[in-house]
Amino acid sequence: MDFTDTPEEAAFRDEVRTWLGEHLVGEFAEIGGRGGPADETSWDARVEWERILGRDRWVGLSWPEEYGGRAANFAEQVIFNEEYAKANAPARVSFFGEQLFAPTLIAYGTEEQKRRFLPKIQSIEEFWCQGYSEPNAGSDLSNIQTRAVLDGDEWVINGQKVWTTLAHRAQWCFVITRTDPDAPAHKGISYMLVPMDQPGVTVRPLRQMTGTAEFNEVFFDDASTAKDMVLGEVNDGWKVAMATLGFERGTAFLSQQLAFQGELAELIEVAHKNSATDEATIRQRLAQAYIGVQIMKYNGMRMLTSLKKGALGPEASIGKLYWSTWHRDLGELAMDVLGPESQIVVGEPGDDYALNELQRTFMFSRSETIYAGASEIQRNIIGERVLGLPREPKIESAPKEKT
Amino acid sequence: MDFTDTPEEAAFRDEVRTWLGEHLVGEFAEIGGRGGPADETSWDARVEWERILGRDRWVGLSWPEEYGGRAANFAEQVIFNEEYAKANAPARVSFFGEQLFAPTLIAYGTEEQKRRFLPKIQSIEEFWCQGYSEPNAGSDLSNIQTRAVLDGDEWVINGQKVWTTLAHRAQWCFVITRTDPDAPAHKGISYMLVPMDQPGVTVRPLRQMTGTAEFNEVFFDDASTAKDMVLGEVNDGWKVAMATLGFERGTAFLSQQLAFQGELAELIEVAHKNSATDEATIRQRLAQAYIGVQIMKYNGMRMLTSLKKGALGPEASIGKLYWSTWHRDLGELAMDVLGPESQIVVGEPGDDYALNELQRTFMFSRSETIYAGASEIQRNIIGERVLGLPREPKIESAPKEKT
Amino acid sequence: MNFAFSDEQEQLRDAVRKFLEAKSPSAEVRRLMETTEGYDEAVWKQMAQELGLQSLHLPEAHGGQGFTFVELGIVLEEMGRVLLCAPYFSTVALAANAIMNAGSDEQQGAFLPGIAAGETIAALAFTEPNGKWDASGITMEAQGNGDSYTLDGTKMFVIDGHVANQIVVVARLSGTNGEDGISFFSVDGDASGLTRTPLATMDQTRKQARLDLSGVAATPLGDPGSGWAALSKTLDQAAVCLSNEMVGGAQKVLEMSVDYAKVRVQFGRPIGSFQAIKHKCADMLLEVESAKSAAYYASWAAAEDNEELPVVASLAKAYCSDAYFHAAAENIQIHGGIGFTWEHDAHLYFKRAKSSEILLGDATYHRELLAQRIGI
Amino acid sequence: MNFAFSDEQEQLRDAVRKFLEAKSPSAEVRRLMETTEGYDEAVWKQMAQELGLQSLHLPEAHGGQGFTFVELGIVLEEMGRVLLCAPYFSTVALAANAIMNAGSDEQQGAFLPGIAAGETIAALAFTEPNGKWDASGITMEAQGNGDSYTLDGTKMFVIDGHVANQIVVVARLSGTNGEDGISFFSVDGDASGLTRTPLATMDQTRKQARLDLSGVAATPLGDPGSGWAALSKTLDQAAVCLSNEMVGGAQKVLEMSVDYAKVRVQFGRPIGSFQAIKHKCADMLLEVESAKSAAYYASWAAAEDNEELPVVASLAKAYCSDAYFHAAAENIQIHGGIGFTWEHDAHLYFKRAKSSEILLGDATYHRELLAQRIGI
Repeated sequence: MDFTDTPEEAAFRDEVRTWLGEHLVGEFAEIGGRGGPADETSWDARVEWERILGRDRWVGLSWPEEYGGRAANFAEQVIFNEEYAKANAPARVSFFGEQLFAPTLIAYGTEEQKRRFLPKIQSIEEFWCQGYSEPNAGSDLSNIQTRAVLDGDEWVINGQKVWTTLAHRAQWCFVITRTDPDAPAHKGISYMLVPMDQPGVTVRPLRQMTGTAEFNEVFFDDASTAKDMVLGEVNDGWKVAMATLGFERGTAFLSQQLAFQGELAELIEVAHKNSATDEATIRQRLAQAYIGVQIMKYNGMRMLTSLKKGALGPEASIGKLYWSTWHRDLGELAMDVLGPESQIVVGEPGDDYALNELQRTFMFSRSETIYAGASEIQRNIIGERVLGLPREPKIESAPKEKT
Repeated sequence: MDFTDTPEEAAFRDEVRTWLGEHLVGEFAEIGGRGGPADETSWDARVEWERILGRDRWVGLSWPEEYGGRAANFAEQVIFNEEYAKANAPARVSFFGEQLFAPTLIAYGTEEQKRRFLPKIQSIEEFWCQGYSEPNAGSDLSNIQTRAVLDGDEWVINGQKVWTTLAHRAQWCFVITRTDPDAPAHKGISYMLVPMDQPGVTVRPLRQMTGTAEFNEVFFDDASTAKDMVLGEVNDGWKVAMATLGFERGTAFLSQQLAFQGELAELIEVAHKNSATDEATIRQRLAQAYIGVQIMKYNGMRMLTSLKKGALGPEASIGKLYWSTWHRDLGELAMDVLGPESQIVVGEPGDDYALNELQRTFMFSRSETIYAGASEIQRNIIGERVLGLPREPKIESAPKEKT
Repeated sequence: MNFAFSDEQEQLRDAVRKFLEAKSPSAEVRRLMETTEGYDEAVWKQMAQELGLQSLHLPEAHGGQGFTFVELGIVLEEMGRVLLCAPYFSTVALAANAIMNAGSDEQQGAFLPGIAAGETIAALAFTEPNGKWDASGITMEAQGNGDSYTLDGTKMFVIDGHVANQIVVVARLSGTNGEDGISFFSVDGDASGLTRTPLATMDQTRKQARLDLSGVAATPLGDPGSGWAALSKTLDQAAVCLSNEMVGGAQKVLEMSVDYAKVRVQFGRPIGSFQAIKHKCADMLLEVESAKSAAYYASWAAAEDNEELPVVASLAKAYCSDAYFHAAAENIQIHGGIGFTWEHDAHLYFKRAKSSEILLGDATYHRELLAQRIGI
Repeated sequence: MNFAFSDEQEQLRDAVRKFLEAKSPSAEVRRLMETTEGYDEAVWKQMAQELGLQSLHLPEAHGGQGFTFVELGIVLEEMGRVLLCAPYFSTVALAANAIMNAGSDEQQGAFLPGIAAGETIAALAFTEPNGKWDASGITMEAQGNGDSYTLDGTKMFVIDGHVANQIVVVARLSGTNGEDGISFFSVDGDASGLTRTPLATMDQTRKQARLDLSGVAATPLGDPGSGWAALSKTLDQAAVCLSNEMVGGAQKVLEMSVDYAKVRVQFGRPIGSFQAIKHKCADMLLEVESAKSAAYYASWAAAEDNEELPVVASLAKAYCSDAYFHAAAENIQIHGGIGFTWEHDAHLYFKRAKSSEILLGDATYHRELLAQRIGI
């Protein structure tokens, strides 16, 4: 048990810090570190910045060196994220490509696929989006109905996806499609790479309760992709899809923890300013939030250490359940700290609905306990796959109505 | 909407108050009002007192006049309970007979059965206990295995019951038995009246975490009862058993609410004395407890009003879930009000484990969210039978292991 | 003892529900919430002329119908159910009550008939930028004497303050503090020196404004300096009214959740057959029913104007705030993805629940107030 | 960065678990908890002589093994897992740390070897009938000077105070208050003027005593009057130790719940297949794992004796208190009827969880302390 840097780690930290000191200047230094994967503030400047990151191989940090990565271990990834956050560097734009798709590609892709896609992800030339959920496949993801049929050398795709973050920015989408409608739910699914810039693909923004449209609907109407654009085996895409979810649930919360620390620090400052810190009940809740965000870090470090030793599986669900609940509670606390002021939003009446950061947290965190596996699903996974509790018995005669 | 007495109600209240003023004197006035249905403190004096109550027809208040009752409506029952509580009159001893069994008997019994049993309940000559739960039939009550087989003019009963309150005091037990083992779970059950004073019945106290034995195990080894000692039809006892549970869930909390008010008032006094009321978080929780106990009253009054108009069904589950949760929270709050003092119990080390009233609430309330239908079962009932949500799908091939 | 609405009261509820279903469907709420005014003039008039809603609990001597807070509660519950966009709460539940509590009979005669007829929109301006709900939050000082005072300063978070013709302003006599010196004044909506700034609100269905007063002429309502009792009572009555309004919204989101849980199929089963969802709904029902019990009882206490009012007002406000917010939040969770889209109404209730929770002081504030009122 | 126990530490855990499974099964816990002394002399000696548990983190110069709070945390976690009845927490986690923090090297040399050898049972007497955990709770005044002081007054809730040979008493110099004047003294267990009254405790597995001192001769430990820093550090270290002990119990009740949920059949299914039970277990796991993270990290901070210690001590104590109590309470609920019987062990953990929650200040107390320590 040791939370100090080894000499190698200290050297790496120095390298990161030095690089950031040299490059995070001018307009890049002014963008600031806020914004999650779905945030489009200062998009163009952030893209420009991330291309510089990519050029110097800070994008794809953990990838094998043969694909342009640095083969960074978890400790190094943590160090990079820490220093990146401390430097208040711009929020990353390539989350879905670098953090979700690339690890899946490295694990399941052919050599050809890796050579085709990884460099463009690193150079921030191609953005990716995730085509998973459908109107009737939310928590029950295996119920997807989007069909792909092989027609000569091409897959022809028809169906609808929802909650597709940044689909309007993406050149590619990793889509799960049903390629064998007669097989059992999990058995006929393929993991397909589909270009977005084609007539058969329509992206429609989906406005949230925040007033902004972080997500999209994506319609596939005879869209197509080449025959070899399947990751893993045809009809065996479920496990590939689950691997991506593992990356989503597993690593995403690490950089999030740093962002959350920052959010809490800002809230404490607000509470000092408006004297909410005079109230014992607010003090209790601020302390509880601090405990929560620190434990998020400790949990993350324990998980990373265990990863070094072997594998991380469904335990990732603990992290997702934890951070989404914590962030939701923080949003509620923020409103109570602000009091009546919390109810006044940005701008004039008649303007577009615009929230300040704390209000945005209050609202947007409502989606966080739902997307990427709702809290109820995470509890099922923890119960069944971590604790080994029995699954619900199979249903022999399920009700068939759909809406 | 009117919470003041009508002239008739005011007259009834006067009558109750006058009677209590005249009779609640001497040793009876000294016993005090504490204790739930399972409490045996000052048992003999309480029995003596309740015989006087019975003599003057305050036991069986709601029964039809032809069976010695006063045919009191709900408002009158509430008034009686209020005045009884205000007078700090002794805790009642005949809960299971008067409150649970008698209403069921009146609803389902034959004229002969009513004439046989009601007078002895009113005169406090016969006590009753409830033979429902079994080791493998807790939440899943219909899984009972206690068998009753007709042998000539007698039922012969074999099996084991648990959580049988005051079984050692009772002359009779209303027992649910399986009389048709081949029928589906709910279809082969009979509601049987069994004398306790026979060689085939063994009562063994079941010690609780409180150190006291409020409940018992009851073993039936070739115990017997007469053929006509079945309430309702043979094999049709499930609905009779459910009716009793309805009475348990429905009316029990009314007198409880008054007791709870008293408990909270005492706790507030304790908190004043030890200055816990200086702490904002304790103040919040005391206020929340006050809100809770008042709403328990308002909910009860709304329920009673709707009963006047028609029937009360599964809504009773709301009351059970509410009061058991409230009381559990009160117990936890009481410990936090007392602080380190809460951890010191009555007497010397080496004595029997003995708790003061607040400690007893803290502990015993843990059983209250379990007995008479655990909170999880109450939520099922509310969800399915009040809100009309779909039941879990039928299991075609259930796991068969038992432990 | 009878804890039920009378047949006449149920008929009132039916009539109001029918009217609001016709006049305030979701599309209309969404249209009005995007406007700065935040209400429909024609509907406002119809409410007064066809249903007599604005005059319901006002005294018959001043153009009212002489009903009680129980009937007012029913109307507010129905309005909360459909998120009606209208200056009803501000005019009837805040300003009219303030006038009745603080004003002389003559003053009531001057102001109430306009409200009763639906001609006056009124607001109560008492909170300030400090955001406090108690006497200490009132720092605006009144200068003057007799019938002639002037007011300077800022009132904030004034519900419908931007559209009110008549504004009841709470200020204090200079040199006073705490509950001493609290005074009510009437100010015209278009008074000289009054700048009204509509605010962009998180809950777009309830509008707020900032009022900057600079030497504004103000007429005293009642006796300047001795207004605390009237203000305290007004706030208690408003808390009762708001509790009933919240109950309407809470019941509605419960219904939305249950309806959706019955038809939404995942894993081959309606999601309401899973205990995770079923038990959420059960807990919501328990809380919504309990909130109703508290709000209705509080209406009765307000109608009786008995000594229980301060306690049950805080009790109801605290409980209903928590219950509504919890139900509105669970409603989003139960709906999953569509629950947090702009198109679905779940967020409108969620935002109304939060704004109502904060309005007049949140649950923590009212629990502390309750503790004081029951002698803890 | 490495957040795992070393192989040697895991071996220590295995050895301690094996020992405790043999020496402290449920039947033995139940036997000892009914005694007034509350421990088994032979096992106490074996702990010292065979496993060296009492000497683990004491300095090598004074008979210790020079290990750290990380190893001590492992031992306490295992003890918490089986509810070991022994004066280990009082002797090692409270008194020995107090002596190391407050005493001179010479004084440490006088007292620690006896503890290390398992010959001394020691207690820390600092709380009084007022039940406070901070400096203001210490009202007992010490009279004297040099090496000769006398103590008068009452110490309360003293863990194992009735069986300790040596008692470290915290008092204050007369005329001081707050953090000034805090002083440590050593008092013999059989000192003249000392009356020790064992108390009947709700949690029978952890004994407490009342100590009445009347002109008791007391030897200063360290410099009288300047003991606050040492006391504060001792309490932080004890909070870390207790957090680890609580984690052991919390993990055990989680295992009990999960095991039972797998085999208990109701409605034709194991109850763990129902979401109501499954989700409870999932939440328990999340909290127990988080409690471990907090407790282990706190052990490391204590081992490093770094500036993080005060913050993480309060953090761990607050979180672990809540997590253990919640898990122990859910364990009863999941077990249903048998869960609240005396025969089942669930109540022993429930009571230990509550007594541990309150010991050294409850979660509310530590959250406030944490707020102060992080500058809120």
